[in-house]
Amino acid sequence: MSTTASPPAPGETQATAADALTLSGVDISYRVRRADQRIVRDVSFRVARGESFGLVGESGCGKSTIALAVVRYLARNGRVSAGRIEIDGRDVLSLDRADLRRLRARTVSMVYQEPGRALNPSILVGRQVAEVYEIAGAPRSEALDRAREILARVRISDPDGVMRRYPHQLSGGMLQRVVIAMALAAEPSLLILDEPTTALDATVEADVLDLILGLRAEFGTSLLFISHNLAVIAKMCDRVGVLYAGELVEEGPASAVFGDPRHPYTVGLLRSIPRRDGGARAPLQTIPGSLPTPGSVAAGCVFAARCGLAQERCRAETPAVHRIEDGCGERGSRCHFSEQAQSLPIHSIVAPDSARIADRAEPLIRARSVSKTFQASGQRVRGLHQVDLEIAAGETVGLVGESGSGKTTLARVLMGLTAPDPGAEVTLDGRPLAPLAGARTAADQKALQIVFQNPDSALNRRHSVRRLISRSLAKLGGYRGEALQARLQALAESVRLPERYLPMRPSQLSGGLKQRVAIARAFAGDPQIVVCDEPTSALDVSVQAAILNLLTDLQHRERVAYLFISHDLGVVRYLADRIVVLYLGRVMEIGPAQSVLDGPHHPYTEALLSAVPTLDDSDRERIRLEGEIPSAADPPAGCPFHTRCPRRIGEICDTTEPEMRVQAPGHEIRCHIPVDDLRRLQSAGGGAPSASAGR
Amino acid sequence: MAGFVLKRLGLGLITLWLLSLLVFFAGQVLPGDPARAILGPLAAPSAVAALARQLGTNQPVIDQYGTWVGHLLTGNLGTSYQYQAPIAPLLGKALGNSLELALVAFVMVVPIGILGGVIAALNVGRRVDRVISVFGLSATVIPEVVSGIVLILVFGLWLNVLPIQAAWPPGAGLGTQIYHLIMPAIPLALILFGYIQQMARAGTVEALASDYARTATLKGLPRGVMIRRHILRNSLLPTITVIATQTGYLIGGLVLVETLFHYQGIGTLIYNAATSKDFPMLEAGVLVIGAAYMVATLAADMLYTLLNPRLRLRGVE
Amino acid sequence: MDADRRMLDALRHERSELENHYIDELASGRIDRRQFIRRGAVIGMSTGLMSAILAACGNANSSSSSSSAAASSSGAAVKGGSLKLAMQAPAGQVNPLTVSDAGGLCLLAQTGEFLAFDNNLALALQPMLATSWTPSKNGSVWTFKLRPGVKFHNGSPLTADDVVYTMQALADPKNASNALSTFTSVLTPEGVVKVDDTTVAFHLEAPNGNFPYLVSSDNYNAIIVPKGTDFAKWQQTFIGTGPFKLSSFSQNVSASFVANPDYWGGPPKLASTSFQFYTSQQPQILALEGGQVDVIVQFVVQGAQSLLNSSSYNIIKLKSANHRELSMRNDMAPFNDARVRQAIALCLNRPGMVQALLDGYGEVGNDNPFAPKFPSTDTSVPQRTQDIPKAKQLLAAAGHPNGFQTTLTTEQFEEIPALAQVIAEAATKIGVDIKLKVESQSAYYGKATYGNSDWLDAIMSLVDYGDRGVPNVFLEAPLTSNGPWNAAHFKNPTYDNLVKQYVAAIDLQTQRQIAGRIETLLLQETPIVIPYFIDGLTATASTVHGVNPTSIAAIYLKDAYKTA
Amino acid sequence: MSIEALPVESRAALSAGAGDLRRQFLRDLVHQKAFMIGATVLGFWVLAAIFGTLVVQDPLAQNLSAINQAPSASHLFGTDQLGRDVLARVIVGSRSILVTAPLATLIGTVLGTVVGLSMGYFRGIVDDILGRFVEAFLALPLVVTGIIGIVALGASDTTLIIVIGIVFTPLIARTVRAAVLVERDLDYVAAARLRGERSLYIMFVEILPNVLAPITVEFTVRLGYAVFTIVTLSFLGFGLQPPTPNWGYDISANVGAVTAGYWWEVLFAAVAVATLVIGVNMLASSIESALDAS
Repeated sequence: MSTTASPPAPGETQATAADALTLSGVDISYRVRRADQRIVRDVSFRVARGESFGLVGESGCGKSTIALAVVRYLARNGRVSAGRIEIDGRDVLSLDRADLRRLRARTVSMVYQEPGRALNPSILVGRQVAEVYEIAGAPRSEALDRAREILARVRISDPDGVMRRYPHQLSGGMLQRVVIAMALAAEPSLLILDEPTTALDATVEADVLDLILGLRAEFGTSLLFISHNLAVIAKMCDRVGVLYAGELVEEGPASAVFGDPRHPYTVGLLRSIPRRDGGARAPLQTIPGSLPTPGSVAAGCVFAARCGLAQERCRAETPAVHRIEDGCGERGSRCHFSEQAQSLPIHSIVAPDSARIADRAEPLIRARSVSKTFQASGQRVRGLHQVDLEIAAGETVGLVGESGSGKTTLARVLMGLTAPDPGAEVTLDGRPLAPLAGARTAADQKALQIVFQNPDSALNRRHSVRRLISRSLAKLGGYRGEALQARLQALAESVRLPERYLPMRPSQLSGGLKQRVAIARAFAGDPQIVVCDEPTSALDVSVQAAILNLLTDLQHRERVAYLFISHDLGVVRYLADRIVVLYLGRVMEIGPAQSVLDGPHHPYTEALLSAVPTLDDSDRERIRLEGEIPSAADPPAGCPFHTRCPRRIGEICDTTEPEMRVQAPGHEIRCHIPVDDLRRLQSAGGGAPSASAGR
Repeated sequence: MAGFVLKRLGLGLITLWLLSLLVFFAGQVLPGDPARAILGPLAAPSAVAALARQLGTNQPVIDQYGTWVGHLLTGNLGTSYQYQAPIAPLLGKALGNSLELALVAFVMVVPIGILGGVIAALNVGRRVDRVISVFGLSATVIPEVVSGIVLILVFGLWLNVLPIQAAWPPGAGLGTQIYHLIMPAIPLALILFGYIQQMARAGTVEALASDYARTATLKGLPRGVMIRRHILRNSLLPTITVIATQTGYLIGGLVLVETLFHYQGIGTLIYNAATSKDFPMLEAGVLVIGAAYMVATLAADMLYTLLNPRLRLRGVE
Repeated sequence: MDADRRMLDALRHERSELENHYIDELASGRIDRRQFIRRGAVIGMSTGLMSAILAACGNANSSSSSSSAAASSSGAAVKGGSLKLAMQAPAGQVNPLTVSDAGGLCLLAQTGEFLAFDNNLALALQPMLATSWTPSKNGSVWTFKLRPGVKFHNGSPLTADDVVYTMQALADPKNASNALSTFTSVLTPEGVVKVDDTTVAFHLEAPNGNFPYLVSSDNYNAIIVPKGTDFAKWQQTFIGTGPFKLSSFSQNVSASFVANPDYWGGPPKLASTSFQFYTSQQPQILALEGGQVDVIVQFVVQGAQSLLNSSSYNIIKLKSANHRELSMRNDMAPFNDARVRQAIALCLNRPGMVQALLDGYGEVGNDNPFAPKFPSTDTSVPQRTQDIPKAKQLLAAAGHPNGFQTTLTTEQFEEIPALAQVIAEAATKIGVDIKLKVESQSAYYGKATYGNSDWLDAIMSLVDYGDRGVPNVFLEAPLTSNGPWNAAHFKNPTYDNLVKQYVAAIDLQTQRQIAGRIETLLLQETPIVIPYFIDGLTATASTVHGVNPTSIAAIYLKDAYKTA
Repeated sequence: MSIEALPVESRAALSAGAGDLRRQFLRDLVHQKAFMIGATVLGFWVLAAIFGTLVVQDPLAQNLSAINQAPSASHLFGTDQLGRDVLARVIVGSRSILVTAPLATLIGTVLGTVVGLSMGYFRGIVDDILGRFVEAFLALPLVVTGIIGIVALGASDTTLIIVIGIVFTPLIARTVRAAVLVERDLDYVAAARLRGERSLYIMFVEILPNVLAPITVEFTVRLGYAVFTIVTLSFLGFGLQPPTPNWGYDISANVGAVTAGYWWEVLFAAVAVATLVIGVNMLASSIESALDAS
């Protein structure tokens, strides 16, 4: 671009006084199949200079669309059909090409979900960062120097090394730092972050969020922070807007919105999050129904169809934004009855019988010395290393760990989808199980079923729901003819799948319904144990709650045991009787849920618990982990966690792998630090473990 | 990288061996008799028998194959039944001719194809895109016979601006040679244009929709710079593979074009070998084409790897 | 006239019985002057003698006055210069022993020479490396006198040893010699005998009145090479005795020759010749039209209309026995009934076929191999013409009033697929439904032995026969009971006997008389249909003169020259 | 908990049955210009193949006294070297190709699907062995393989269909294999294995329906190439037997006459081939993009 000193455009001088970002009455439409569909309706909000504004909402609510509209990067079939968007007081929509480019170069930057994809795979990282300075007119060498500086400022310890690498050579966390550095390089007045940490592991996420907070203070940049995660928004933002079906239904200071919601949707959303204070296995609250398709609500409140408070007026009259004067700052709610929002009736399944069957005398399934080594591009990758696990009938074992920890591998080995390395021993009811499912007896196949993470993958999209379930009933349950039909009805009812969905194909169902089909299928043969591999991670919180409730309910009725895999400690805490913590394919800690969560626990468990942002206490001190998760192809010697352990005690951690040590009956920890020391350290340093747990 | 190349070469050898077997068995059911084909139908049976003895075609087929493989392993492509001459020089000359024709086609089409693909991608959904893409798609499926005939009619006979036969007069300079190869190269180029254009378009469309393209745009890079620096490098990678794999097609297409434009290339050679049951020539020709195809794909893969840091640095990190 | 008679009698003196027979034939008008020259040459009469006889018979004008392209020089002859010719590419190695394709034999004849030359333009057998030849009384031993002073291109002189070496190799069944198709049961290696350094005698297995043709340019493999030549390597040197020497040869591309200054007949007019090889005809035509070549050695009508319709080129037309033979299995229903075969033959509109398929460059055939060009042909046998009602009647009489369905198998060669379609279409007129099966030549010929060849085994088969100097091969191989190419599976002792007599007959009248009986027999039996004989065609630029093509695609350029 | 309180499907899904998806696909299809053009062209040729003989002159009728006639009122496209009506031959010439091309493609698609399914599903040694064969086939140009095959088996329409079918098999197998490799890693395959399904069931009942889209696309694309290949091989003399009207053969039989100025004997057949392949190709690409959309 031209480097001649041109006088600032009129808009720019004026900008100092203006807000960083203003949206007024913005409608965004996409042209799909020769018809306009309004994805975003009448959205107005502003981000003040230096302020951090959060946009929160479930998938499909239009969050990202708004972000892209702000930088004028909508897909070709999309357009802002009404309203006005201003950045630093300049009308973004009316800028010509050169001005738009200048705006993007100087005033606004964006960071999005997948850092791996945000960088050009075939250009050195250093060049990509330096490019920002070159656009601003710096010569190449100076641009590289400044790139090095900015990388150092995002706390990359070896900026030179990083600059000489290609994106694929860096970890996700590192990449996101680079992307953030690039975004901040031009010192923009507005930084848009679109789910910047969603693709990252919990410990890394926490790190990046901290970084963003720090940088924000340092640069004084305004933030538009977009996330589906209420806790993250709560932690990061001053103000928050709640989006539902393309409308901003509630807006206000973060603490006020989350602490005293004034829209039934916000209320429902908050209630559906599993909480520590919700009591063990108290049923979660859900929001009935699902998101309307864009443009399907012509009149009335977009949430009316799902709202327990909805009245005639709600369906007839589109509510305006009601200003709420409660002394908590400027806030509003798009609800006719915002005053009564919190009286939204509780919607939940009946609380199950809290009497738990935890017959631990005889383990139902027992795995001993399970190792799994993969061959990946000539390297041996230890997916699992000497894992022992027992699950009793009717019990729920939670399996937690970050990516690469071996959670899914363990599940697949138990299911017989992956053969473990020789030497492993898996028994069911004391009988040895064949390593692969194909070789197992029909009874064993029946006894062990799974609910996969992603129902789109798990359900054959060419088969109808009826066929999907019937086949399992025939194959696993041995049902035929009339009996099969009867059982199908009963099963569908027990997973709360209305009969009208039976002829449909999976693609015609919502995510929650699909998962219900998957669950019905898993229960078709009256299994003794069901592995749930992150069954709700692809779902929105309100749907997740319903699925979790269903699983709990089924467990009580069918007396089935669960191996529940999740990266979300909140969910595990809600469900699990016992918790197993995996790190790099090794069990680091195993024990009764309460005991594991309360501690003293393994330093890794401690860090995991501490990393999860919560709505309850957003300003506690966090255990910060150094570095990245090591590669399973090249695990560290000694304690696998020693490279990142904040409580490393010395040489022994680097050289000797610790044994499992009994901390309390049934609670074992793989750590060199004596239990008493752990207890002392964990109660003294940082937030109390008990306070940090859960969401 | 070395390991990768070695492995590929090993697999390639197995494939070539399979290929030689396939041709060999197909050759067994080819009608006719080499000695008879050489002497003509009216030759006396005693003469045919004598020639068959000379050629060794009266021996069991397995022995023939064994002899042939034995020669091959010592670098001897054998002797053509038909020409009673060592195959290597004949094949070499024909291959040279074919490569010259293929080269002219490539030089014509690669820049135009890539340009067409990129222009279409930058205007995706617009009229320019539709025109280029429909043309490209159509060009790909029109047999060389058809395009060749139309070219002969229009440029050779009606406008009379291009020679309608590929064979140039003896002693012709490079310029004349290329002049003679222009028209035969066009049908090949037309077909390749479709492939290259579609691939370049798809690659560019994908790159344009990528997050890194968004990053680059949102950095405020001018569009031209963004396309040059961020899009083309990534979008043209798959095109390279397509170009290389089309070498195989090219040689197949040559059979037609060489026939239509009367050119002495490897296509004609193989065609004649197949129809006159010149088994050593057929085997050698097929293996050369197979090897050329494999070398081309290997070269493409290596180039792809070299240009793609993700693959190049695999195992380093 | 009396003076002439007296002169003739004088000339008759000391002439052999056979020679006197031809003189009588000429004198009585039973053969014309051209046929006299041909026949005379065969039995070794010298040109001078024949001129004198012709003069005595009141026919003194030059023998070659009517040949079309001989010497109509309009521009100034350019001494030296190079002639560029387009020809069919040799199908394989140019090995004098094995060559059988037009391209290869054309090249053989560029540097190689024969004992005798069948001059198709003059329609006469002329001396070449042999200056004279004489038969024994019954025609079973032929003695050839070699030309003195002839040198091979490598400098060695031509002797009887060279001729014996060449001829023995050609006649040896242990060699893959293509000439065996001619020499089998005619000549064995032992039959080739050196008499002295300049004389060779051929002792034949059976009397043969036309033997000189079998060692002439008609038997295109029979070029004389130096003793000890490795035929398989001949292609590297092209050593012969001819007016041109090899300058370069490039397989599948071209061959160039330069004038041989030591040629026995004096150096040729041209300094060099260059042959471009083509795999098909169209580019040859384009090359001629584009001035890249001066001559197309041989072409067929199909696709050459632009040449034939233009006045810018000289077209040299040669009468030829080149023909197509439609065979019907005489041993298989429905063709085991002669009436069915006749019915098929009667469907054909032969003049129309000659016009449409050959653009008129051919002559109608009468379902026997006696081409009009052969002097022995009995032209009094009535020509078969299209007669649909009769054909229908014959078919009905044979029990096929509604026709039948059959398959005609043939090869992908020149106009043959079109001819097959014309035949099939004609047959529909009498309700016969002929399906076509057009195959590649190698598939069609297969192993060319019974049971291994579609050509010989198919119920109907349509094949090509190239030109020959005499009809012997056409009469024997495809039609005699033990003939190797009897695709019709025609077995008729009367016929076999007639052919034996014909071949042995030395005098023309006997030959013609037997020919008439054979023609009648074949018309009656109709084992095969020969719809037409095809003229040989050569095209030259109008500046080219003196080229002497043969109807078997060889071309002699000794006297060729270009005008500016 | 009452049924009313259950999650309510979005309206779109509620109103959509399985048939609606198909209808949507068809709607997407007919709204594409390329589809309409392609369907029109193909439709024309199909009609020509079926009813052509009723409209035009006898394509086999020779008139040796009216050969090589330029286009005129009595012969709109002129006559060929045997005096046959070129228009009739071009129109009726569609018949053979519209039978052979789809049959050949069908054979190739069926075989290729079976091979590709096996390779993708079993992987390992099956994939390696079959993969070598596929690779060996692919290393040879289609036309060369076709020529060798047809020379070996003898030219006829049946041979043509079989040879092209076999030549297409590895090409289609490769596509199917790639699609199957993606599918077999999906969890529904794991689920099927967990309920003890046999491999054949998983391959043909579970996986096959999910790779039908790429197979359909492959079929239509290959159909165009089948026309391409048949014309090419017919041109080289390996196709249908004369006198049946056949574009490729008619071109090769008359191409020599082009230099004599008888352009009509080849041009119209060439144009016919071009329209058919382009038409089929436009259908293929519109079907592909409609499948992509749904």
